[in-house]
Amino acid sequence: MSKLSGAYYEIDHMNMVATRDQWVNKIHPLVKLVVTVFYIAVVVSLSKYNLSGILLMGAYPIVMFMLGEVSFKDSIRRLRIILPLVCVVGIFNPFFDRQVVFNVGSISVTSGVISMVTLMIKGILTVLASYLLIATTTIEKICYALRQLHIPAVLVTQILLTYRYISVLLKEANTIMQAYLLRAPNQKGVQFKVWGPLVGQLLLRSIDRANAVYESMMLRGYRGEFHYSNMEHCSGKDYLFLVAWIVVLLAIKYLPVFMYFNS
Amino acid sequence: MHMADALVAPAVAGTMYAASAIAAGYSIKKVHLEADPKKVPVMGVMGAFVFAAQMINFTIPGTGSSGHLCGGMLLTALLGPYAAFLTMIGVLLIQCLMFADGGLLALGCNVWNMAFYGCFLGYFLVWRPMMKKTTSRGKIIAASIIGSVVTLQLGAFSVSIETLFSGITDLPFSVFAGTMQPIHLAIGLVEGLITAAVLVFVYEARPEMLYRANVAGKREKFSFKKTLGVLAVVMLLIGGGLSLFASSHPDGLEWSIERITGSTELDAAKKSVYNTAESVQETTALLPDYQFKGSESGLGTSFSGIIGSCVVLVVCAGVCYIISTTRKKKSA
Amino acid sequence: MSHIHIDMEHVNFSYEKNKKILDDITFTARERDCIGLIGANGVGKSTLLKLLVGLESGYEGSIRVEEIPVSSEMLPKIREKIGYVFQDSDSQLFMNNVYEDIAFAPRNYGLPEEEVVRCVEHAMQMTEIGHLREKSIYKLSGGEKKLVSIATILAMTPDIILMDEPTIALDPRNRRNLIHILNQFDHLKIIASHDLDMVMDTCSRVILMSDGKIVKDGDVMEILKDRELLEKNGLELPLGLQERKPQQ
Amino acid sequence: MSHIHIDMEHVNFSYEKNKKILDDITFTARERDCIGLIGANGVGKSTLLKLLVGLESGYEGSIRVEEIPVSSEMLPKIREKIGYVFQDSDSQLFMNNVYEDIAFAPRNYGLPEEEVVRCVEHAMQMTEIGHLREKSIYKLSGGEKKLVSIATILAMTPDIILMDEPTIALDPRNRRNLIHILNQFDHLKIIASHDLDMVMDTCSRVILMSDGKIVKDGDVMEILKDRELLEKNGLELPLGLQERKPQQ
Ligand SMILES: Nc1ncnc2c1ncn2[C@@H]1O[C@H](COP(=O)(O)OP(=O)(O)OP(=O)(O)O)[C@@H](O)[C@H]1O
Ligand SMILES: Nc1ncnc2c1ncn2[C@@H]1O[C@H](COP(=O)(O)OP(=O)(O)OP(=O)(O)O)[C@@H](O)[C@H]1O
Ligand SMILES: [Mg+2]
Ligand SMILES: [Mg+2]
Repeated sequence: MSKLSGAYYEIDHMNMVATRDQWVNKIHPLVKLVVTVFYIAVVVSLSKYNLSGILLMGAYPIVMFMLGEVSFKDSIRRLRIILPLVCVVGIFNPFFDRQVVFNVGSISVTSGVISMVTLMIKGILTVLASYLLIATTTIEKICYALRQLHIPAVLVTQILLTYRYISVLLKEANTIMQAYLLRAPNQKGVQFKVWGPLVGQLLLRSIDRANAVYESMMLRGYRGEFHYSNMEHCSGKDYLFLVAWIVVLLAIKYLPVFMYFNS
Repeated sequence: MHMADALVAPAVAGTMYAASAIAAGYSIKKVHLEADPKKVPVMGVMGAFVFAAQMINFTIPGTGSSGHLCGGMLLTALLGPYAAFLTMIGVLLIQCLMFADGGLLALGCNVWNMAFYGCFLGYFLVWRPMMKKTTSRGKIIAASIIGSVVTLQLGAFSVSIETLFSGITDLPFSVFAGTMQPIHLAIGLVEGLITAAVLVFVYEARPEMLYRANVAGKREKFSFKKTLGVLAVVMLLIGGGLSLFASSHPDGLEWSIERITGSTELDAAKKSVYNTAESVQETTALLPDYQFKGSESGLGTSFSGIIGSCVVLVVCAGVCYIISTTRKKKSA
Repeated sequence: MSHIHIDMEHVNFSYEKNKKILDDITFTARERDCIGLIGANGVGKSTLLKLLVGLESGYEGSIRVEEIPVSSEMLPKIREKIGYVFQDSDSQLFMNNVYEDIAFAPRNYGLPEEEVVRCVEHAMQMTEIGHLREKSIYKLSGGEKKLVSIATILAMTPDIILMDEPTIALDPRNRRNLIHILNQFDHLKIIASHDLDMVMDTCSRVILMSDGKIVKDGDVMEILKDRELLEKNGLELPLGLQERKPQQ
Repeated sequence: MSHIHIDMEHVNFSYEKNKKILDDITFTARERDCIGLIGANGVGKSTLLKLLVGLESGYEGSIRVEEIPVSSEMLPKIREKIGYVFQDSDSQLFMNNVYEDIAFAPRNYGLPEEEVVRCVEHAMQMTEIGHLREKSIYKLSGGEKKLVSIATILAMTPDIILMDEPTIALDPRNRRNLIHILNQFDHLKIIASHDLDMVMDTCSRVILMSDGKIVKDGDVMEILKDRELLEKNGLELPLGLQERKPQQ
């Protein structure tokens, strides 16, 4: 139950953050989507021993968090899913990979340690980048961007509807769970014999609702695609944002100036 | 179970994106929207349903722990493979954006691991053959459990393979897979049970909602407990064997890798995989420097380099701080 | 009189084979009619309204809306003319926030954006929900949802309004306001409700149902004042017509 | 008098940071009280009831039910004593059919099966839904659902009943029957409703809310007869007390 309401508040909160009146929020969604994916790809493509390079990639989140006035605190919570996963995968590297790279005082740092740290930082950076996207861009706008990339309307409309109905169904699931808990106060989760009816009930209601929604959309003139209101085209500012970041990211990856740090 | 961005190399991500995109394109062609325009909103709401149902904790009898629903098998039984697959894409995309579960780059992998197997294999290998002649409670339960376990095993195996191909961890493949498979066996069983419970409810309440199920001759009695018992034994046998195979006979896995890559040694197999990956990357837009353990250029890191990077970051943060404070002063 | 807008002839309908929900329903409704559809719980009022907009299919008999038979091919045409308020407003609202939801229909009918804005503003002003403009749908209280779903219909400027329990969850002021709105709208309206006082204040004609059949179809005051008839069919006199015995 | 069952002191609550929904709510309710909670749409009635059973948390101030503070650890204990009817009955029912749903709570409290049967039969008989016994939940009409959800509560034989808009969707006869049931139940009950006539017929005390605050807390007739007070807070006189101007 707490998970349900947690998810509910998370979605609500993200929606609120994403609709703030900030310059980053106003940058064209397509541009932000491209920059984000490009950034993640560059981060991931860095060698697993390139610790200094991966550190430099931290520049993107730093700039975006500070200039976009996105709350860093909120984003930390989102690391809770990924960090354990990445740790489990990375934690063994120091045991298998024991080549000493350099010494700091009396401690020798092995390549396994470096690759482990690199992997963890990669994990953090990629999550932060996705967070920056969603914290400054609503799902509607991302869907709009997807449409501009010629992703078929069926898929995009369906994603939009899924998103819209998540809050409704989370609330409904929450109410069912509450009703359940009110009459079974000493249970923690849903007991075995109620699995089917409880979820099934939610399912049937969802389907009825889906049909009603469809009818309701048809009743109001829906003919296959949503209208994306007041979406603008890319402006000079957007192109500048795009080009600037691509140049910087490529520079971190390839330029000799930064190679100095890598040697 | 969700792959994270940090665990996939761009080449692997790209490959899986391509594979998933093909499956999606094919599905869009096959859902026959013209015939049934209601499908889109139904898919949307069902996606949201899966999302909400995943947040419900199910207490597992006899243990203190709880399980969750995953959705692929459930959706495929209700919507058919194509619509279910498209629905799962939406769910996975939103999960990765809103909850950092998965990642944008790894989306292709996740769609493949969780949606493709669950929806397509779950339907064509399990649901359709089993429901072809008649549908009954027992068959639904069996199909749900077998479908969930099998597709989850495949998904988990894909995760191991993708991690291997990405060259992220030094953990031997056999160990990685050897832990993934048994864990997902348990998860699959629970998920199968939940899916079964829900589908049986639907079968009793509105049988016509099950996709392509033959519900004409419904009404036969049968014992839930008995079926469950038989199934449990079967699953334990299959699952136990599989896990044993995975964990105590790593050579077995090496053998299968060898068969796949046609190389005799796992390391060599790994290398050849990387080489292919590298050549794929060279032809794609992004040209990452892919370095493997032992290759000279790989250790492009020194203590001074790390310090230098930190200094740059601090300077960067400082500049941003100045910019944002002066901006605030101006607006104040 | 004016031309016939809705025409049902010998309509039978059932959800399950063995149980008839609607049983030989016949009636016509004309352009300026305002019809109250009343009857006990479960007599089939919602079902009847759903058939009119094609939300349920598989009926026997003939249903025509503006001379067009209600069948799956003709539904898009019929639905353009009808504004339908669901009993359950949760299923009716599907956009992100109140404004977007109300603007959905006008946008879909291809109105230019200024026209859309005008429609939406007008609908919001009539239902007095201007302050909810930016609010997410799922954060509305029960009554607020109802008001928004009424506004979405008003923004469509339909020829026919069908309402299923419109006063449910409304506070007395909003209820009064709805009555006012309904009285201003001078096309055909059919209102299914248990709020007999509201029916008395808005409708000129009442159809009384019992057990899937039309028991009586006639003038509003004639039926609503007939205590015996009402009580035989599981209803009561409107509260406004009851004599109060002081409590306690 | 009798001992205090519910005690709220200086309770503040908000869903979102900037907007208070409940603002310094203080009241106590005793064993045999029957309290009507009234106020315009969106003033926070449902929210107040939800806080009492712990459906929303994170309030400021103190809420005690039978001397137990409402906090997540104590919820199971508190919930055993309270029967709560949701505003939206759709999501309240979750079992296969009507009988199973009503039997759910008594079974959970570990009653022997004959006792369960007795409870369920009694609850069904009180709400007159015996004919729906075997019916699946999702096949019920709006009013039938409401009746079933009321029956599920009655089968729990709770010490306290909280009801959010119980008369919504009920036809006049079932509404009258509910009033009768409520009047028979002689423990504490709190009823949030816009149906002021029902409040007048069941409650001895009224709490009038406006904008998250308690504006007035007092005798039912005193408040419900005060036209000016009601109108200032978005309400109206109960229909039974209004003078009717004959229509048309
Ligand atoms: N999907 C369904 N399948 C089977 N029976 C149904 C279904 N929906 C409704 N019914 C039954 O059909 C009858 C009429 O339902 P309907 O919703 O039309 O009643 P109503 O007059 O609107 O009642 P209320 O005033 O309570 O809303 C009820 O007895 C109900 O149980
Ligand atoms: N989940 C939520 N998030 C934010 N605001 C909410 C949420 N739920 C309700 N609200 C707001 O809180 C206020 C009080 O809501 P509540 O449901 O308590 O009203 P109410 O008095 O029961 O109204 P009604 O008579 O219409 O049912 C409303 O303005 C509503 O918009
Ligand atoms: Mg109805
Ligand atoms: Mg309320």
